[in-house]
Amino acid sequence: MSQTTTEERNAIQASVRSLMEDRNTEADVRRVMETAEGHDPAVWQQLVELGLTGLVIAPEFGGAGLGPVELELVMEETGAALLASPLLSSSVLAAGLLTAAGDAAVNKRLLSAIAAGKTIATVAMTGDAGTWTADGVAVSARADGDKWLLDGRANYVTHAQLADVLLVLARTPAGIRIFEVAAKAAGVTISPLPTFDRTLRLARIDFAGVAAMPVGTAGWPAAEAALQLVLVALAGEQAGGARRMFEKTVDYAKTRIQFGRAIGSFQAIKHMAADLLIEVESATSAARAAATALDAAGEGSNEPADAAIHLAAFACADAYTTVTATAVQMHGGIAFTWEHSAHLYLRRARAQAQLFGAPAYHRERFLTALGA
Amino acid sequence: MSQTTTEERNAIQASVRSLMEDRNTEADVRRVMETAEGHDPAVWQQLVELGLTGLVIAPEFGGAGLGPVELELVMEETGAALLASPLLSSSVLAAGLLTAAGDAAVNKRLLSAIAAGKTIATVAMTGDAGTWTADGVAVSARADGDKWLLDGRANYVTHAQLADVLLVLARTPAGIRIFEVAAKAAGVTISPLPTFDRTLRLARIDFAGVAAMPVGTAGWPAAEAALQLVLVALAGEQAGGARRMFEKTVDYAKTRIQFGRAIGSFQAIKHMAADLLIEVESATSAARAAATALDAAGEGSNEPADAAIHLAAFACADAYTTVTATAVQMHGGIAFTWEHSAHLYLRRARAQAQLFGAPAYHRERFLTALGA
Amino acid sequence: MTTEISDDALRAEVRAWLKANYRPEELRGATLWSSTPETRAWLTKVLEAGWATPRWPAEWWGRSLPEHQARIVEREFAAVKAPGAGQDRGNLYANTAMAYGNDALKAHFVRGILTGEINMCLLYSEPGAGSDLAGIRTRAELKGDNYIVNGQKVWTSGAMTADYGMLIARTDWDAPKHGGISFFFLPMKQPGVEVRPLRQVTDESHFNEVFITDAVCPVDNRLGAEGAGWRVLQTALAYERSVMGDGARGPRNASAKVSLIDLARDAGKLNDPVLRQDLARVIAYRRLNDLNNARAKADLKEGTSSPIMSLGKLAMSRILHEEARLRTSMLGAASLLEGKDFPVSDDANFLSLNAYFTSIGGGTDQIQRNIIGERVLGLPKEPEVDRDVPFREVRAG
Amino acid sequence: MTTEISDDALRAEVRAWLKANYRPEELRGATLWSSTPETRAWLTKVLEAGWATPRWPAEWWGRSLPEHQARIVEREFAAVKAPGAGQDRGNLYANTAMAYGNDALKAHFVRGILTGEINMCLLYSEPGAGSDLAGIRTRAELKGDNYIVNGQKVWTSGAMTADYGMLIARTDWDAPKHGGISFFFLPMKQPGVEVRPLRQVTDESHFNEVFITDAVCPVDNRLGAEGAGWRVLQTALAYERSVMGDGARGPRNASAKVSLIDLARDAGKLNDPVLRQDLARVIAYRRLNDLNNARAKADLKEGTSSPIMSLGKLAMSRILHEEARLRTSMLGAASLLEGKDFPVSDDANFLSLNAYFTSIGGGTDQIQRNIIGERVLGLPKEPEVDRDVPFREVRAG
Repeated sequence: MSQTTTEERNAIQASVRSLMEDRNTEADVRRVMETAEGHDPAVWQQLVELGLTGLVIAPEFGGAGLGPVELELVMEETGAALLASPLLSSSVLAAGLLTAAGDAAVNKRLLSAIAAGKTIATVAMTGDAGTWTADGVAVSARADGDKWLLDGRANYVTHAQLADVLLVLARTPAGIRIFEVAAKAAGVTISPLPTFDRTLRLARIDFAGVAAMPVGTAGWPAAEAALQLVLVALAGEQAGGARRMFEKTVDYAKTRIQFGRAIGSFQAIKHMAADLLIEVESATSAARAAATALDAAGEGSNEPADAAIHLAAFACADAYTTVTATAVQMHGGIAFTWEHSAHLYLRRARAQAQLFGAPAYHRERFLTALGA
Repeated sequence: MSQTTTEERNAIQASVRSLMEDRNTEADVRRVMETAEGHDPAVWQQLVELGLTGLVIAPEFGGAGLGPVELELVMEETGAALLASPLLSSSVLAAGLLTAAGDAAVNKRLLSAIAAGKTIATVAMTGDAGTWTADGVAVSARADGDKWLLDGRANYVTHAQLADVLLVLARTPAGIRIFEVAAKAAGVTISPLPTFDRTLRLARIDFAGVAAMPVGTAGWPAAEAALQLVLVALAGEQAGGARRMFEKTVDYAKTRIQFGRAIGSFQAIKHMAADLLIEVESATSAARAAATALDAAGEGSNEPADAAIHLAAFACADAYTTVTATAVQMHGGIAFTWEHSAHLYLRRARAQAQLFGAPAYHRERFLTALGA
Repeated sequence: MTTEISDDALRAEVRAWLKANYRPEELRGATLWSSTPETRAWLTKVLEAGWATPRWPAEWWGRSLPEHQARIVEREFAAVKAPGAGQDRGNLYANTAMAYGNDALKAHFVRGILTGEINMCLLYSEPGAGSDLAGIRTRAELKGDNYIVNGQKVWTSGAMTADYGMLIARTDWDAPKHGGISFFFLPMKQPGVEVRPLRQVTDESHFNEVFITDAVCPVDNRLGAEGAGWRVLQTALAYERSVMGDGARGPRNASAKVSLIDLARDAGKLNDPVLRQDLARVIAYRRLNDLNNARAKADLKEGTSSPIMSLGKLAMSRILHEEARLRTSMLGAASLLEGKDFPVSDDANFLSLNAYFTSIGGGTDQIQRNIIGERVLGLPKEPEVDRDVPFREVRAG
Repeated sequence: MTTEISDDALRAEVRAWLKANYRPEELRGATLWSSTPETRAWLTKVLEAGWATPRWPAEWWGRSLPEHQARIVEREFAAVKAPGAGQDRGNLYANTAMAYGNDALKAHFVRGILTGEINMCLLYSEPGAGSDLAGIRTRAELKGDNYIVNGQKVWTSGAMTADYGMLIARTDWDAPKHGGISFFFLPMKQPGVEVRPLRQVTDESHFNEVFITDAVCPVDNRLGAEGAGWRVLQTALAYERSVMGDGARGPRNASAKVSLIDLARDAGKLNDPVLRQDLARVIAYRRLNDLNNARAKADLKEGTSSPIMSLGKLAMSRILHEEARLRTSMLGAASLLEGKDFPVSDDANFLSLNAYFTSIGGGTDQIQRNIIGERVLGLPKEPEVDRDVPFREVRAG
């Protein structure tokens, strides 16, 4: 169970919110999203100083040793502020995978560097199928003496173009295993992909006989554990983003006058807002419940966290998409311009609804977790 | 192609509407639906006199020799007025099956009697599966010398408890064939079923070594032809019912005052009405297009009617269900009473959305018809 | 006059008292709307022991307990399913009488209400005043010491057995709509009050219409000042919301207790991928609402006010309609049937209609969205054409 | 001055004329918003032959043909894809000028508009007047023989190349909102008119903002009386609706021409039963709308008025949003990408944003539902708080 008090959690969340308000305004987001790096190294440094890059990394590796409950709250704030950053890729997904794989030597080196923000890592999981399932792994590893060589393709790899280290899921004759590869290793071709959500960075990675180092012995189960953590974080981002866009829309409905009265006084707008509030509150509840469930499962609870996590995954994705799509409609023409923030949220909602599995996939997993 | 002029079709439709207004008011419907027979023999006689019992039966058998286009228009009126009657079972489904089977001797005897309204026939097609597909047929026929004997069960048979003659789809070693059985034949047990839509009559029929007479040699293909005809008729019923309930709702919204103004002046109600108008018009267009397509196919058009018919089947079913369900909400408390007509339409919409295949089934068939 | 007692001692006392006095088998046969001699005897015993109104002072049969101790009493009763405790929080009628009745009214009614001697019902809605409750047209005219009441009420539960009805009626037709309403305890057992059962869309009768013709109501039975009835009503409605669930009944048959997943399995559809997507979506609606409610409760505990509570009724409306739709779609042709021989179909059909109890009753979904938009989100109200107009000039229909 | 001619003779004459004169290869390069010397030469030829305005009399370059014969001319031009015929029905600007311009304005503008010498644009919407077009605050003040115009317009196509803009501006701030508006042909090529491209949500620029500062508009360029501009506008909007499609652009890439079924097949999802249900539903939306339109046309032919025409824009909005959603769902992770290397994804994403062009532009879906409810179904209007108030007292924001 989370060891922090409500007050401590509120303080963490407040410090992130304050950083976002200072250093990650909408103007900052628009500036950063047009850069090749797609993130602001100065803000990255601030994240390091706040301890966010090591939030869920164990103290022995220089992290804060906190868990999914605190992580989810942090992500609500980064999501609300549209933070463009490799935080999710490196400090959640990669850190989660390494923690689950439990290779002490690797962790001592890599997790420490990730926690310190000195190394950016990401995970290459799926191939062209884009499914984030064991089936989707399209890199293979073959033993060559005491070395391992990787061949094949990983696709939709988040922030690979920024990464120093790639953690690659690859098929071996004995099943899927995890490998560490330097991003600059010979035989690695990283092709940045143009993304509809310009706050996101994706790349395709082709491996041609790349020498790689195995990480621990846990394979796909460690990936599943990392996915659980990243889905909780993503749900927090989605819940936070949905809430922020919703608040902006309600504010607009209070101040925009047409026909001599605020448009929020018209039932058409008012009723859409009421329905969206259910979506926003449900997303927040689902994301937090998933975090709590994962936290409890980590402490040996008998309740598996799967149902809560996959529920949050599709409920938050659908809520974020619905809220942002409806918000554009509620704004009218102004939101059809590039200068308005609505489309930034809508683009992000659409992207986050596909990352790490689409809603239909999570609905299936949710049912399976319920025994159906 | 239909040989009638627009004026003639309007006249047919007007005569049915006038009969409904005179003899099938809501009070009549409520009275008739509580009777065991579930229809009014006096109104049946009127249908006979108008030529409706033989509408799509060839003139050589005493029918009017008209086609799906005229049939659909007639059914719009019976649907609007919630007519409880074996018309669909006997004069559309059974007549359609006999016409498709093309057994001259049987048709001379049976189609003439159906056209004259002296015999009520129905078709036993599906078993407990309730699918109205070849797979669903659960009666089997075995040859016993020069006789055929039927065993098994038919379910969801419309108006079987009223029928004089049962046309039964049954499996033989050579495939599905059609058999004629007198409703009172030895070994036939007809169990009336309690229906949620009280204007409908359904029964289960158990066959225990029932002597039966084969009808023609066409088996399931004739059933498909009869289903095409009955789906067009049903689409007309649904479109007509949806339109009538919609009109009642709009009228109510104009006259019901709350907060000092007609409720139809509130956007909540007005916008629901606008959306429902699309449903109503789409249902009418779909039903009529299906009728036209079936008519053209009957005249040897190369365009198969399948896509148009299955489109109408699911579009009209969904429109009728949506319109009636929303109409209850738009009325508020008054429609939560038994005395209000809304639930009669809602019950009928729900029933007709299941008869002869549910919307999901028709969506599949629609795609298949489009080559997908 | 507060008697200090420790939580543990109180708990022990209640437990011992229940053990000594509570015989559940004696209380069978009572309903929500009418009592039996045995229940009346029990409720009297609870009252006299101080458990019916533990927060109230001794003169009102109470013990002046603080809130958290009153909850202890309620929890002990709830643990053995014994009725009658904590009515100072849960009894709508007694609380309304205490809050707004004059001394004569309180003396006359409160004890009887608490002990089940007096059965009550609600006379609020009218055929012409549903969503717009302030548009009521039942008329009460003061003639000497009595009001003479004429009008029609609808959607009244328990009117058949009620001795008195909490009535809103118009006493001033020149005041704007909210300002001309008064609140009464109308005697139901009199010739001018005729109760007729209302047949619901589900073919059941849980409600009545009440026709009121020159019925007599003593002036002492008015709660609050003449013309101040709207405020009394708001208090009464708030009590009602704070203690009642949404009131929608579950299915009529045993399939009520079967989960949607098991229903899908029974229908042979659990491997149908189309159905599975729908199933997950619908199960999620209810789970998300449960999570919202749990979060709202936790928020309240920490002293943060929660807007989530206001969403429950609207969310429940969607849950009930969607669950009914899913049940229907699982059943396919079987949903054509009803009646006790087809309990799963019967439930699906019943639920599909009964969902309107929640989406219409107690404020339609549309009214709920207005309330959420205005009270929770702070969106401005619509222009109200009838708000400041003398009521006799307001359009009706 | 009607010259009688048989339908067949007319058809033959048009066909022969086109054969003798039409060289499509000469007309490449022109756009909807600006003409080339070749297109101007062609349009002049069409005008002088009487085909541009076949319904109008000879003094306006026409032949006084009855409607059905004018349609014959249009159909013959359409058959060979030749532009310029039947502008007496289809040219918004020329028709508006003819209907409301004074003789000077007509003489000055109509021929140039018909021949492409004069390019036009629309100056209607403002940042503060979107759904509520009558709420415009661009100001036109008469000083001598000119109006001096100040304000800002938005969502203007073709403003970069336009010579004149059809402008609505407020000339009377004491009249109620609809009564103080006048209608002008504003000269665009002057220092007081600044055009800035507007970057759309799709990252394209098909529209402009127009900033108007002390721009000069001759009094002769006013159409209709001062303060009667709302009526002129209604006529202009009716012309626009009668001839224009919904204007939403298709996808940017070749996948535009691929059917949804083929896209599903390409995505390897055509056997996915969940996707198939969705696919059938979405294909149906478009088919049903086509069937509705066909029925509406047939109704019109038989002289029955059809309410269905009014539904098209709202229906199209759902079609476009749903098709975009379905494309996205077929693509899965591939929908994360955009750009010309990923044309199918690019289209799905583009369409998902561009669908708002239809659901917001030219009256939001919400405004459309009001119009359908009020004009087609006859439901009463809402109370309009600003209708009869002097405009200077109307709230803005």
